Amino acid sequence: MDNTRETLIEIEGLYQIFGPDAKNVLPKVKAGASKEEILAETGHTIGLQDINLSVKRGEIFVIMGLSGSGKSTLIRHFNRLIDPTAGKIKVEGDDIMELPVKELTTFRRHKMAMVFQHFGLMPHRCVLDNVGYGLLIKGEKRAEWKPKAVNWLETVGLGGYEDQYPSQLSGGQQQRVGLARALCTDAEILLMDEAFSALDPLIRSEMQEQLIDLQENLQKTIIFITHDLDEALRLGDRIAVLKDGKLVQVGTPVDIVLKPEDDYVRAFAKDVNRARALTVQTIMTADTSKLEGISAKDVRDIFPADRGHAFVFNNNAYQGVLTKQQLDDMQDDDLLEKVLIKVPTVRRTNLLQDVIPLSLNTRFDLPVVNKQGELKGRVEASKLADVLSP
Amino acid sequence: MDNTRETLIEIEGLYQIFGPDAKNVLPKVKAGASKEEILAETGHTIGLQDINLSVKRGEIFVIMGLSGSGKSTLIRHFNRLIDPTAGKIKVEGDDIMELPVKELTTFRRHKMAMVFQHFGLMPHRCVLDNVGYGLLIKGEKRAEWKPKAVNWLETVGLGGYEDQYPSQLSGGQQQRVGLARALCTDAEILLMDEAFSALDPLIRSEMQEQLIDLQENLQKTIIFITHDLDEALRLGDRIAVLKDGKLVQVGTPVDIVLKPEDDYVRAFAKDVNRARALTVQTIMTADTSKLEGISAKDVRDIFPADRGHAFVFNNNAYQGVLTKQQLDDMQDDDLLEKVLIKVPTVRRTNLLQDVIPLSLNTRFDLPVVNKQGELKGRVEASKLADVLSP
Amino acid sequence: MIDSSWLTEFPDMSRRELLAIRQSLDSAYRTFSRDYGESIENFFDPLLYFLVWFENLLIETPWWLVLAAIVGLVYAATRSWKLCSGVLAAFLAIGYFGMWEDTMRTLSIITVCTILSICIGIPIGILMARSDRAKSIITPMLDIMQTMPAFVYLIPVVMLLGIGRIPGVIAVVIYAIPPVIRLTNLGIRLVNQETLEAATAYGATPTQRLFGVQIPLAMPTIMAGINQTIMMALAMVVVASMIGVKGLGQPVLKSITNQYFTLGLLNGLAIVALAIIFDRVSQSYAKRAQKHLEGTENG
Amino acid sequence: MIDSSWLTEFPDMSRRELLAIRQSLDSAYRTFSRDYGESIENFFDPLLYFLVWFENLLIETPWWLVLAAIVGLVYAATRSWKLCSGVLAAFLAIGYFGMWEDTMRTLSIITVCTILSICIGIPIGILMARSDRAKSIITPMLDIMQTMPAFVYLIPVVMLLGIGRIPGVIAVVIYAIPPVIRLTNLGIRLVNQETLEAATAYGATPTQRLFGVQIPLAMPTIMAGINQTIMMALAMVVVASMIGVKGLGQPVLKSITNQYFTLGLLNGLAIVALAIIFDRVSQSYAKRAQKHLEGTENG
Amino acid sequence: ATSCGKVEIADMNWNSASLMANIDKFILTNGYGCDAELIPGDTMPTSTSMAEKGQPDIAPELWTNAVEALINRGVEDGTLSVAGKSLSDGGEEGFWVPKYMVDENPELATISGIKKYAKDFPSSEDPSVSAFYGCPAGWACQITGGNLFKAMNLEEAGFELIDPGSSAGLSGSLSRAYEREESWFGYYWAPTAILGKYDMVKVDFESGVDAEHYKGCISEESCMDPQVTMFPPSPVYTVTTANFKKSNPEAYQYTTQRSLTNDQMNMLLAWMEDNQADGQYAAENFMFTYPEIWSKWVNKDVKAKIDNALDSL
Ligand SMILES: Nc1ncnc2c1ncn2[C@@H]1O[C@H](COP(=O)(O)OP(=O)(O)OP(=O)(O)O)[C@@H](O)[C@H]1O
Ligand SMILES: Nc1ncnc2c1ncn2[C@@H]1O[C@H](COP(=O)(O)OP(=O)(O)OP(=O)(O)O)[C@@H](O)[C@H]1O
Ligand SMILES: [Mg+2]
Ligand SMILES: [Mg+2]
Repeated sequence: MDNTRETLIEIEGLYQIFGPDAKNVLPKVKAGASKEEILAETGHTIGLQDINLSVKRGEIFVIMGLSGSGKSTLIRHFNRLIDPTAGKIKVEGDDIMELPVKELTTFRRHKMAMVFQHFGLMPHRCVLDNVGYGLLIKGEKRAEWKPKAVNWLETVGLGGYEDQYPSQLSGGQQQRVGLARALCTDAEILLMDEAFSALDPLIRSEMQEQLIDLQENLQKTIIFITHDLDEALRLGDRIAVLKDGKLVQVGTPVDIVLKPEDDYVRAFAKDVNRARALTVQTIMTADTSKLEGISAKDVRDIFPADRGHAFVFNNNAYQGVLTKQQLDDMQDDDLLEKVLIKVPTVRRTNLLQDVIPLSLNTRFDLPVVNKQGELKGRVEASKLADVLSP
Repeated sequence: MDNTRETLIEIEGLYQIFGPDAKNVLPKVKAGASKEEILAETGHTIGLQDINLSVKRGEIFVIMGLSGSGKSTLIRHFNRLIDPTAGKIKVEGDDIMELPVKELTTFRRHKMAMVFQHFGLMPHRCVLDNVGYGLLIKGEKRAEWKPKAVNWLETVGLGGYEDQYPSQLSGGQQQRVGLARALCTDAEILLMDEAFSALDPLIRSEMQEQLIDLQENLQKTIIFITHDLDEALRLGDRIAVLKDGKLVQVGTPVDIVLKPEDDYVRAFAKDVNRARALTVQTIMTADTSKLEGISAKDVRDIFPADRGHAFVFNNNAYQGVLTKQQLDDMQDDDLLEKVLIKVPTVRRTNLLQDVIPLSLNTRFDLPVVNKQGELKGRVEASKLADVLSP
Repeated sequence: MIDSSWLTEFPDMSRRELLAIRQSLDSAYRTFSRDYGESIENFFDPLLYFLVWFENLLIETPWWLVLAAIVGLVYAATRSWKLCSGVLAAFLAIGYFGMWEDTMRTLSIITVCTILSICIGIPIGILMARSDRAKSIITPMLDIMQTMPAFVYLIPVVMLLGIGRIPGVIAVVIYAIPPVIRLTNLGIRLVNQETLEAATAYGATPTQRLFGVQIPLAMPTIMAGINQTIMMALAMVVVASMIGVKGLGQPVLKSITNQYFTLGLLNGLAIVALAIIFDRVSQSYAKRAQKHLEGTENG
Repeated sequence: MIDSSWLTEFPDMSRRELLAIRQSLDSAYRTFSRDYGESIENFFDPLLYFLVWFENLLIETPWWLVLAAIVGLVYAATRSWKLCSGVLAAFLAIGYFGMWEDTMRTLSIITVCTILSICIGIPIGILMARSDRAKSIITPMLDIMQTMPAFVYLIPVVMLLGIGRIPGVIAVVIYAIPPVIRLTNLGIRLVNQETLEAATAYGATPTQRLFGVQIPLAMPTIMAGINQTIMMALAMVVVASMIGVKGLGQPVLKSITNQYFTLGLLNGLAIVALAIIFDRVSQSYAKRAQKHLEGTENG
Repeated sequence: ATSCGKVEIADMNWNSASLMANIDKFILTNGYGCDAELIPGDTMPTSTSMAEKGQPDIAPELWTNAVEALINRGVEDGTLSVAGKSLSDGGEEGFWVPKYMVDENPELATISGIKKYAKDFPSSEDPSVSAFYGCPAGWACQITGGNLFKAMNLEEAGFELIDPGSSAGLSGSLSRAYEREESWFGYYWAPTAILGKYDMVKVDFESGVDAEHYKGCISEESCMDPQVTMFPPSPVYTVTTANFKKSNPEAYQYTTQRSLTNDQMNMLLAWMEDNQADGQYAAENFMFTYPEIWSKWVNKDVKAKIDNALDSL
């Protein structure tokens, strides 16, 4: 991730306590009482406690956590659908708690669009009008937004359903209408609360691509709640993990998987399909020592002493693997290409899942090269085995 | 799967068409008009067409399919929440379309419990009363069912929330209340419509285990809709795949992954984490030729001619791998145990994901043994690589 | 006039025909009422005895005992001291302005009418919500009950039953019952289908669905119906007093004919006070039974 | 009597005090009406002129033209030929029984009253739904409007404005407006919070929320309020005629005092017919605007 | 007299009737040992109920013109009995104008003057016509008043017959005009609180009374050729059920005797008005103040009993 991006949303010391007398329960929470204690003692539920985080412009920020850990509550603070019990929420430096009603409305119209966990569709509007709702609210004419809405409906796979009402749709179809509504507004920031949870794998991965496209091409900032670790790892530039309303860890997908901060996050990341989550980058051994030459004598002196095999390059192009034994068996003038073993190269960005079959098919390390074909390192089967062992 | 199980639910020629004039649209659908055509022409939506399937007692039957393909519609026929446009639904041989109201009620009370996609909780009852609803309906006293309901609430991780109302819960918590309600009834058949979709991975896998326990210990029949292929493969004894209201394939998880009947199912199964979905059984090479002996001479004659290595057993216990070369280098009296390479064994039921690291760590095939330690076959790295290549 | 008069004047029935119809209908009814009045009257006797007994009870019991009983009941129903003190103040004022006895009479008859209306109205509303056929039959009847001027049916009722409490109760109930019926029907019809489906799936019988899901969820709307029924019942107090029901209606009528505005106002206010007390007590009783509505939005 | 009489008799105000209060209030009102009657009357003049003009229009236009216009309007509002033919039949019957002119008079005043009630009532209901403070102030006023016997305020109104259409309209509106206010309030308060939140999240202003979400979703309940308002308005026809409003109420009054049941019944039925027509037309117009309710359960 | 038992007395909602009812209640209770109860009710329902159901027993002040057919049928059928006149010289009906108008323009005291100055009585809803406030809808006087309106050609004179709908509407319009010293011309009757309170002048029809024509034509709805005539006194009777007459001859005897003159009644009404008294208070006051009037209605024994009761009050 690009660390130089500017901060877009900043949250400081955010508390949310549900109940009639939240203000008075706050000190107890600050004093460190647990969620169960507070619930049993006062009947109040802690939604969030002491949340500090910042979201950068253009990133996909994923929020994860147990059911009931406060994800929806947190995301609903970003556009101030609920007011915090305590704390600050700044968007582009402005404290949105202090926006007057009018500006808050403008802010919601232009800056943010939201996909709701329970969809939040309007039962009295047909699908098309639901999708165009955000634009309608801004005062655009139906004729203006209609093509756009139809277009988004088709993108989410609901072409032809324009005139149906939400109650006539299946759960996943309703969710997609909610998705299309959010995408149709052109807002800079997308708040997505389990936006893909009711989708089947095919449509879901299409939608994920769509989202990545949007982020890459239009620099949208996306805050995404999901329970699907694979999805989180696939989409997220950074991932935040919540537990009982507290922020436990914020980090890159790799950090979460490989450097969990506590047992909770470890348990959480345990089940992840690492082969799909991790790239070669994370396990490769940096090593640029290659053999350059055509015949045995060219390389005999530079063959690394501590290795059984090495990668042979010629004119900066990878040729294959040469074992120590082969070299030992060769005459000085024997051409290397006769004996070289064709072990395929991999790239640093390759997912492990693509690399595993390659590694299984050979006894040798896999060479890691960059775009230009320069050797950057190698993938050792044992390291791969390590990272894949649960 | 145990093929001798008796059939519990049987569905024959089921059609469901949504719209005011379903009966008249039916012939068109039977004539083969597509879902889009029907929608555009008549405004009717095809929910299901020509479904024939049977669910056996005690199995977990998973239904998958694109969003809007008719899964929820299908499951709601099992307890006759909607009446089909055409077709028969038999449970234990009785056509439930012909049950009188009273018997239908009894049937619903005792035979089936349902988890709804949109939870279907009662907003006016506290969580505890929601969980106990199924029992309350049967006429049980509150005092009788309360301990049970509390127990199930704790099982789904909601101890302490007894007195809250559904509107005070998060989405996943609501779903768990719905789950507890279904489990609390002791019904023989569980209908679960995306019952885990809003759950985080930790609770979700707990719930999956719970479900498998229930099925194994209490022989419950479970019909489960999910979008999560891994979940389907983990839970399902059989999986049915729907497309546009049609049944495309019904089969075991392995069939679906490895023998998809058409491109649709293939696309569907493409993204599956095969390493987690498949077991050693599916890829092992059956081969019981082992070397039995202590010293080199014991095995020199029986070493398979076409292999580079073989598995050495002693007293029916696996000892390790012996390569052809090692054998060639040894004296007749040399003890095998000195040179044997300790390649670990695997079992037929092991998931591939557990086997991959082992295979990566060795150049040799992995021996597959059964419970008694008898050799059943071996896992070749190349086959593993094959099945893992997308 | 010439024949084309229909262009400007509606070609109506001739006066003679109309008269004939009128006379035969009138005398037919008179014969009917003379023949069957007695037995119909007997049918209502138990209700009459109860009404008389209840009224006497309220009037003859010392006022402070009645007041204590009322406040006690209010507290039992609402658990709200605020409401209790309001009720107490209202009744003290009523007594102070010399309307205690009339108020007790009105209280007794209106209590009966309201309870009757609710007890008959809610089941009918439920029936209406369940069957479209029932709805299409009952709706026009409700329209008639609400808009047919009371006077039109009061005189026949008086011919049948004489003046007094029974025709009064009938008139009040006829007029006051439609809102609770209509709104019960509406409330039940608006209940969320998914919740209802969940109940069905767990094998709830129609009765269990009704009492366990539909009515509780329709409660806010049903309570609006009950509120309107109470209002209508008290609005009929004056009309009832025209056919022999004692109570606050009569001083109102008298004060009007004699232009004693203040007297009318005071008695009118006593009626209003009764209405408000009835309403607030029933509403807050219902609210106590629906705690779930306090929970706010959803996560 | 001895002092402990308060045990059995309510210790009420002495007659003299009461008298003093009554007399001073009465005469205060008299003075007020003398001083301000004129200007208040002038305030209502435009409404009066409109009422007179509208009534004359309906009466003086040839009946078939009026009938055609009514049926046309009904069709425009409901697009239902069934309803149109019902309306036609009802009006033909009304004409045939010689009640055309009275019906036109009642139609004119009730149309105005209903439209006034709805146009004033819905905004007040909205206000009530938005602010708990407003609700707590308005509710008791509605209680008073519904239960204070019409006569109590009618006579002062008559003293202020004379008899005739204006006090009639005031009386009808006062009595008929509460249901639509109450049910608008209830309907809006019952709107699903999630849907509303979605609107907020997309930056809907309070007005957009109101007209885009709250009112459409509250429509079934608001329509129940309108239905009740129509019923109440027509129920007041007879009361209005007691202060000199011409129309179907007068023959009803006449028939009562003369025991012409049939006449009363016919005129009563004409009132009922008007009520049903008003109601069905408004309901079916509203239903046309809420197609979404046709979609049934959820998948 | 202990056998008198339960007696129900109709308590109508105008002052004179209510006063009569309360007087009857007092005397029947204390003088005849009856268990008398007042039953509220309007003229029409009450008389219907008496004729058809024999309940209540006594209507102390019934303006029989209003319900003539009903009473006649009741008497014929043997269910009702006309006991006596409650107002000995009958009710007084007429068309009235406020005194202040006559003071200003004495011509207004006669019908010809009224017609001449019709413009002085503008209708409030349509000032281009003049207003004549008729009798409330449905009352007998609606027919008589209507016929006289026709007979006097008031319509040609520019008057419109306004139906005030109810006595409350009629009196309301009268007080409104009187309080503001505006013009008013309309039907009214006496003795009433209103005419006691407001100084009104009965308009002279300049025709005298033609009782026969009045009965034969003016009071008929089908009167083809109405002629001008002043209202003859309107009969105001005490009506009882036949049952009451049979089972309580003594008490019935009293009801035939009990009667007040218009002057007496006007005086009592004025007192009621001044004190805003209700019927019961006024009746007690009457019993205390005017023993010479009521003692003529009863025999000595009864009078003694009543005096006794008055002493202990
Ligand atoms: N009440 C209804 N009225 C009209 N059409 C309906 C109704 N319910 C469902 N449908 C249609 O039937 C089809 C199947 O819906 P169903 O809810 O069974 O889908 P599903 O497979 O459960 O999808 P999902 O995974 O999104 O929940 C959809 O195309 C939907 O539009
Ligand atoms: N309106 C409310 N009133 C009371 N408690 C609430 C309310 N909304 C949320 N909560 C509580 O706040 C906590 C966090 O809820 P939230 O909806 O944010 O969870 P979540 O992380 O989104 O969970 P899920 O993954 O299940 O959607 C929960 O314990 C819930 O009970
Ligand atoms: Mg959530
Ligand atoms: Mg579904």
